[in-house]
Parts: sequence; C-alpha cells; structure tokens
Amino acid sequence: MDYTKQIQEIASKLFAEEKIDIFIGYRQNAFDDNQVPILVTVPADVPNLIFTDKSVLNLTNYLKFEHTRNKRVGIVVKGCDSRALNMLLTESQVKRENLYVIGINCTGVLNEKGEKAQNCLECVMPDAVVYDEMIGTPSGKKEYSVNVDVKELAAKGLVERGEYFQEIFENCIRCNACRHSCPLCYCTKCCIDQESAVLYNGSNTPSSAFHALMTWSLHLAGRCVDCRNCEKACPSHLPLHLLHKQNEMVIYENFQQHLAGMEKDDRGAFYKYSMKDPDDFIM
Amino acid sequence: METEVKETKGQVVSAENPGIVAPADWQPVIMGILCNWCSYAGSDLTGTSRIQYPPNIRIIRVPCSSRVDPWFIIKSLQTSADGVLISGCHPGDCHYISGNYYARRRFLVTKKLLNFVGYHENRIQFSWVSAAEGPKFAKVVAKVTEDIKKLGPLHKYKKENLK
Amino acid sequence: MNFSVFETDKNGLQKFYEETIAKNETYAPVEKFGKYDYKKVSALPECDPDSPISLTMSVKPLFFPRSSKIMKYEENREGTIITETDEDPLAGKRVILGVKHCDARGLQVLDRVYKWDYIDADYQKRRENSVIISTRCNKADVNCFCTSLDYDVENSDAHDIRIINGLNEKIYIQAVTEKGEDLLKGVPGLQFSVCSSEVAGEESAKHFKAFDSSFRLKMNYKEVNEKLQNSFDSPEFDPASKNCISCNTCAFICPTCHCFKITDEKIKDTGIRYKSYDSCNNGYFTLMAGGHNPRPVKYRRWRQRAMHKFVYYKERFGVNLCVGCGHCAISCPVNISIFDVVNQVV
Amino acid sequence: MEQLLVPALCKIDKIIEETPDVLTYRLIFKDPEMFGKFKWLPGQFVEFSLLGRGECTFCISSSVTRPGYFDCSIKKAGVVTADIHTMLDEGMDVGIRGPYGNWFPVDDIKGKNLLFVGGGIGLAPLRSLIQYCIDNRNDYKDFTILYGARTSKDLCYKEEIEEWKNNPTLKVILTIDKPEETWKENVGVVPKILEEVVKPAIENTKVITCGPPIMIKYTLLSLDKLGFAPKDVITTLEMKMQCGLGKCGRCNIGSTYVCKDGPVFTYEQLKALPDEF
Repeated sequence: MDYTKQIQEIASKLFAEEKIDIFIGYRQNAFDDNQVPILVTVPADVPNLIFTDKSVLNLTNYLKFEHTRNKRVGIVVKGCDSRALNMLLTESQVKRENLYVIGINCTGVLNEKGEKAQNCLECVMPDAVVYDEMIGTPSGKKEYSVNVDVKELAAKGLVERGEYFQEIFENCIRCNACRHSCPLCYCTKCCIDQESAVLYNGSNTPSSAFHALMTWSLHLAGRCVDCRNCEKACPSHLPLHLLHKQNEMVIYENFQQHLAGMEKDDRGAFYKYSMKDPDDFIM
Repeated sequence: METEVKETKGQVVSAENPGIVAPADWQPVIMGILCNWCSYAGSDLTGTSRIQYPPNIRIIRVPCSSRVDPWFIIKSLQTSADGVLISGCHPGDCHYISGNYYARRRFLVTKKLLNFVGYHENRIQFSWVSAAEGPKFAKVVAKVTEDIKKLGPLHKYKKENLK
Repeated sequence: MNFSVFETDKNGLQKFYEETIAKNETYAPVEKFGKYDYKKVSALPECDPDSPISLTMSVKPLFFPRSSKIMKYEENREGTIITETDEDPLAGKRVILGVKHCDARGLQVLDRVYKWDYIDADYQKRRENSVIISTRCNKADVNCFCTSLDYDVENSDAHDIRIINGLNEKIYIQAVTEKGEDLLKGVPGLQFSVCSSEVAGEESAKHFKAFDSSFRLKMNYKEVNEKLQNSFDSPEFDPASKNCISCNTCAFICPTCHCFKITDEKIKDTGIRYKSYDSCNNGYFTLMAGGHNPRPVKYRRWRQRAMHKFVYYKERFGVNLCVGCGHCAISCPVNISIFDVVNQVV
Repeated sequence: MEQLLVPALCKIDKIIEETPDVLTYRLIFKDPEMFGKFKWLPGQFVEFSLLGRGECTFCISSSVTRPGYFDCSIKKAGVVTADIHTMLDEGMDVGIRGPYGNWFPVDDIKGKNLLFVGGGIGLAPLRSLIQYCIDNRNDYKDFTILYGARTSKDLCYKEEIEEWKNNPTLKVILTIDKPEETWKENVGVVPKILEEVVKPAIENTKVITCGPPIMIKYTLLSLDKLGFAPKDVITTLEMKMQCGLGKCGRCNIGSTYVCKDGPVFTYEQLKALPDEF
C-alpha cells in the first residue's frame, strides 16, 4: 500500500485551486521508519507527504485543535479514521463543507514489529465511509470477529481477570494522553477534571486510574471506532483496547450489530433503542 | 470444635478477592438509585403497606432511570457501596416515553464491562418496579441483599479516604 | 578519597545484584506491558537492571512520586482536624538498581530546585537514604543526546556505584561516593579482585568512544542557551509546536520536569490533599480565576517549556533542565522531541 | 509527608461584606503558638484553603501592626472563590499556609511622600501597607490615597475609608467610573483623575499602585507621562500560583518566580520581564 504519489497530486491540486488552507497528512520521520503527522500550509511542503502501510495514526484528532478550527482542511483518512470523522460530523464537531476528505481504502497498517496490526486483522470496514476522493480499490465490509485478547480474558476466571486489570490500573500514570489523543474526546473540559468532581481530582492511585479509565471507556462506548490512537499514545503501553473492544462486543452482539461511525447521522449505540434489546438481566 | 466450625462457616469471603474475609455479622451497603415516577413511588408503597425489606439499601431518587450515568455506578462502587441496584419504570411505562429504553442499553454495557474488569455481575443489578408493585420492590431488595451478602465485602479500587 | 573498585565478570555482577537485593530494600526496573518501571523487587529474575533506555520510565517517581499525600483531614462538630498521613513509603534506606546515567543526572538537576530557598525535607530524606547503582548504556538510542549536554556522562557523580563494562567481558564495580563505598563493603559475598580506579577508568574510556560515536543527535548546548535567550519572540515556536496534541506525556515521563498541582479529594467528612504531577503543556495550567490565561495558546506553552529547560533554569540554577534522555520523543505519540523544537527555533 | 505544604488551621472570626462580590474574612489561628510564628509584611500573600475544594492565593489585607488577627479580602471571580463565598461561614475552619512572597519595600520608602493608587479589589494589598504606614506615621511624609471603583457600591473598606478621611494627616481622593446621583466626589477612571485632579509632585515621591490589569496598564502610562521614574513606581503582579514555595513552576515569568521574587515589583523590574502576564 503506497499512495504517496496520488496524495501529493491531490494536495498540490487542492492548493493550486485554493480549495484548502491546510492539509493534514503523514510525513516520514527523519531517523526511523515511523511516520508522523504533518500539517501542510504552503504548497512547498507537499513533497513531504507520504502514505504507506506505516501511516498508523488517526489524523482526525487534529480537527479539534486551534490550528484547524474554521479553516478549510484537506485530510487523509483510512477506513477507521473515516468512521471517526463520521462520528465527528454527526456530533457537529466539524463542518463537512470545510473538509476535503481523501479516503483511503486501506489494506491494513503495520505495527512496530512490522507485522500487520491487530486491529487491522479484525477490521470490519477497511474502506473509507466518508470521502470526496477515493484512493485504492474498495474491498467491502468484512465479517465482525470478537477481539482475541477479549476472548482470551473472558475465558479466565473472575479473580484472575481482576488481577490482570489491577496491573493495568496500577501502571497507569494518569497523564491523560489517551484522552488527548482520542479524536472523539473533544470536550473542552473533561467531566473527570471538573473542579466539582471532588471524588477524584488528579491524584494518581490505582483507584483513581480505575475511575478515570472506566468513565472514559464508558463515555466512548458505542462511539469508539478502534483506531487505537490511545494505545499508541500511552507511555505505559497499557492495553487500553481491551476496555473498548469489550464494550464494542457487547454492543455488537446485543444491539442489532451496531458499529460506531458506519453510517451518516448515526450518533452511537446509546442514542437509539430497540424494543428487542435484551431485558433478561433486569429483574 | 463445634464453635470453630461455626465461625468459619459464618464468615463471608469476598468474591473478587478471596483473601478478604468479613465477620459473620457483616452487613452490606447497597446503593439504590430509583426513578422518581415508578420505583421511588413503589418503594413508598412498600413502606406505607408495611412490608418489611432489608435496611441495607440507601436510596437516591433520580428523575428517570436514563438519568443514571455509568459514572454514578462507578462512583458508588468506589465509595461505600458493596453493590448497586438501579430501578426504573417497566418498558413502555416511562414518564418520558422512552428514557428507560436508552437506560437499558447503557446498563447492559456497564454491567458487562464491570464484570470484565473483575467485579462479580451480581454487584450491579437492575429492576423494573412500577408504582403499584410494593411487594415486588421488597422482594427485589431482599434478593439483591441476599446476593451481595453471599459475595462478601467489596474492596476493589475503593477511595483511599475510606481506608 | 580513593574509593574501591572491583573487577569481576557477568556472573560476579549477577551475584552482586542478588546479594544486594537480598540484603537491602531494592528498587529496580520491572517489566509490565513491555515498559519498565522502577518497583520494589525481592529477587533478581523479577527485574532487569540492563533495561533498554527507550522502554524504561524515569526514576523520578521514587523521589518525587506521581502522587503523594500532603495531609488528611477530618471534619467534625468542633471543627476540622488535620491528621498526619501514613509514613512516607519512600523514606527508608534503599538501593536502586539499573538507573541510567542521564536519569541519575536528572536527580542532581532536581536537587537544585528542591534545595533552593524552602528546602523540601521529604525529598532530601529520600535522596539521602537511596544508593543509586548505575550502568552506562552500551549504545545510544535514536532520540538520545546525553553526551552533548552540560555534564560528563562518563564520569558523572550523580550515582553512588558505577558498573563499567570493560573489554573482554570484564565488569568493574566502582564506588563513586561514600554511600556507595559503604554498600560495597556491606556485601560480604563480594570476593572479587580489587583493581585500581585507573584501570577501570581506562577500560571505560575505551568503551566510551564507541558509545559516543553511536549518537545520532548532537547538540551544542552553549549555542542553544545563548540563541534561545534572544528568541522569545521567535515566530518559529508556532510551526515547531504545530503537531503537538497537548497530551502532557512528555512532562509526566521527563526525569527533570517538576511542576505539580495540589488537589483536594473529599468524601463525606474526610478529605485527602494530594500533590500530583502537572504539565505546562496543559491549557489549564496557568488559567486564573476570572478567565485570564497568560499562556492561552499552544506555541506559548511550548515556548515556556523550551525556554524553561534551556534558558530560565540555566539562569536561575546554573544547569540545563534537560539531561538528553530522549524520553519525551520516545513517548510522544507524534514524535516531537525537545531537541527538534529547540533546534528549529535556534 | 510533604511538611512544607501542610496548612495551619484558622478560624473565621468575622465575615465583613465589603461589596456585593467582595467579602473580608477575619482569621484567627486555632493554635495560639502560630501567632508568634506568623509574621508578615504588607504585600505578602497566603495560600488560603477551603478544605475539600483546594487552595487559592490571596494577599493579606491587614497589617501586622494590628496583631491578633489577619484579614483576607476575597472577590468572587472563579469557581473556587464562588464556593468560598457560599460555603464558608463565621466559626468555620480554613487552612492557611504562608506568608509567602516579597513585600512592599517598607524601609526604602521611609522619609518619602507616598501616593497610593488603587482600583477595586486592588486596595486589599494597599490597605495592608496603608495601615502599616499609619501605625508608623512618623517614618513617612505626605500620604495621598487615590482609590477608584466602577460604581460607589464597588468601593471596598467603606468604613475604613471614612476613618482615613477624618484623619487630618491623610489625603483621600475617591472616584467612580460613571456618574451617580448621590455621589459627590470625583467621576472618571483612575488614570484620568490622577492626571487631572491629583497632579502629584514627583519630587521625593513613591507611587504604590494595585488594581485590575487594565487599570495598572493605563496608570503606569499616566505616571510615565507625569514624569515618575520607573523605579519609583511599585506595583504587584497577579499570576496563577499553587505552592507559593518556588517549586510548582506555575508562576514562572521568564526565570522569575512570582511567588518568590514577587508579587511586588517596581515598574523598572516589570519592564525587564518577558511579556507573558
């Protein structure tokens, strides 16, 4: 998967036609094979743009920052990123008319070890769902499969599972990088940081990490698109996807196979209901 | 010999943390979050019709069961509560037409997630109790109390202030 | 004063570590989820004193915890009572294994601010009671630039015992301070041959050349100090910080960042006041009551961060607030390094 | 743990309503020994904690020459100050850490004419100095106090201002921004009154000014115009603080720690600082 040429062409065309003020894409890191985001504002920077299977980050995160507010933005999105963009559009965080979206029909990105990333192996929608221009051949929607780590953990006993998560919460340093790197966490002040939330107010203990991560994952349930920006940002390398994938699994299995950001104007699983929703757990 | 057996028999072992044992006279604290229009009225009826139910429950009234943010459940479990009971109107009876349908979805996900990270699923329970179901409310509270007594005290991720 | 130096090999070093762990309260890098963090250990196999620098958290939390209790208080009918909190869990005598040279230097840098004016007694106590055993990395990581800052990585005095990897798989254990000397004497299983410090120094210097040439990044810190001083109004701060997502990770894992916040957490009648990490990249860091914020936009916050590290701290305390460990670049989700920002501005 | 950051408990002796949004809290230490230890000079500040809500920085608005108590005047500006106003009552406990920071150069200004220029809640740190100077009246020469507020309701320390007015050794000039029916004194913003009404003599005079940032900005310009040397103008700076000890890094402006090197600066020093406040 190497779409560098196409993206550079499109970007220079957009700048030439003065359709955009800023173009968000990937750039090769100078010293290793990782890629970092680049916010191109002048056409001279266009040759730095690149897209290969190492373009892992979800760039829609940049749409919430001051650099892109009220500007016409060109952006590169993969399948999962486009779902996040769909969520942002539905939740009125960005204006569609300000965006020029280049949708990539993704064939999966690589992780640090050079293997195909796990979320790409389980990806349901590798094609972009929102786009103005499409690159690559669409491969269509794929079968949903439960995350292997979730499956593995769910098979364990309650106490064992509890101990595993205890380690996660003990290793959390409460830097909130997961939240800041999440494209869907756009609140100007998070509810757990409110001055009135005196139960936990920035301390770093396992219980406070539990509080923050659980609240965070439940506020993202039904909205998370599994781009794993949070996991890439975590300085402690915590497997944060476990929480999100567990929620996604429950939602998919119980609520008419709902997946976040797949359709336009779908606000997430918690914003609709069905008479057929399971009721057997309620007395 | 006899007394020794009795003692161990009477003790309650925490389901999440087998190392923690509570004395036999330990009483759980249950947080009850009730919707204003059905369950709260139902609990009122239980009282006025003089039906006994366990005193372990501490009741909070909310306008609708969909007012309950999963955050409330997490907060209760991190403070004094050993279990949470949330009760609302029967499906279709919601004062706000569809509030409890939305709530139902959230509850399922919250319950499963808490179970996933190591809480016993009986710690978080839900019920539909209408304003006319006084006896049902007593039954529900009795059942939840019974369940949580079996699970033992909750020590997971408690706020440090309480230690 | 001449401190003792011992010559041994890999097995001897293992033995020395084992003995140390058995006799002292020991902290060492422990792997969890692929990242090493300093934790209390009871046996050598639990930890890895030679953990790679790119995957190891800083040792700072052992001296300046991520969150420490200031006090506990209770309200009753008569008023409020402040109760002493539990004893400082980090104040006891302890040994820390596997501290990187740059990390140990970070503590020396922190000492200056903690000894300035109001003396932080708790921090001093933690410092006094710790013996730091340190190994120099064999090879630099892509983001490291410790050799080009204002301290001597090779002959650093920030640690108490130095482990030197010599040629021919020889290993030298050298005490650098009296604390280290005491610890070396207190390990009875240590029957290695004594050698002179010159030999160890020579061996080490041979190795250092290869180490020094493995650096990708080189910084002329004097030039940076000078030029940055006059670039407060530089327009380059904006493009240099454009990619930043203000996630605060860099400050949380930095071995020298020392900003903190004080917060209260209260339920019912008891409350705890915590001192926890904070970051100047956080938009709320300087937000005042009434809404005035001296650093409301990202580039201003980045300017503060860069200038504090290379200008302000140097002016005030005489050293750079950066040890070149590269942790910020490693942990940054978008690979921004303080090195790149500073060089772009200068 | 963290001994430096543990506050001492104080009891609220009295709450005085100065204006609709400014309350003065008169505080007394619960531990009588603290009175001996707690010595402050005008211009210093304390960390005031509403237990359970957090700490805020306030200046002490009374003088050490009136022992037994100290005052903190608090304006409702943000979330925590609003809570302080609603949650605290007479007889309740608060935590106090301090005093921190530097102070007005009380020795340097001896034998000089003093001109105090205050606006709104900015009179609080000045009040501490004015009280101090009144109690050591013989050390100083002429006193002029220029005090302005938005409306007559927003004037703080009304009773005390009356006292000052009755004191023949003080000259007190009051002003409000917009005319009001019952108001008999000056009308106009502080810098304007300073130039048109007060017309201070430059000779042997020190100006001490404090108020909202916009007022300080224009007052400094007026003083420049009147010909005051920047080193004769003393002001206080406002910055977010949390520890007060020069550790937490919040109040840095350049290499200056406002909590240690400030909050009192001369105009000369302010000019040398990077423009980030």
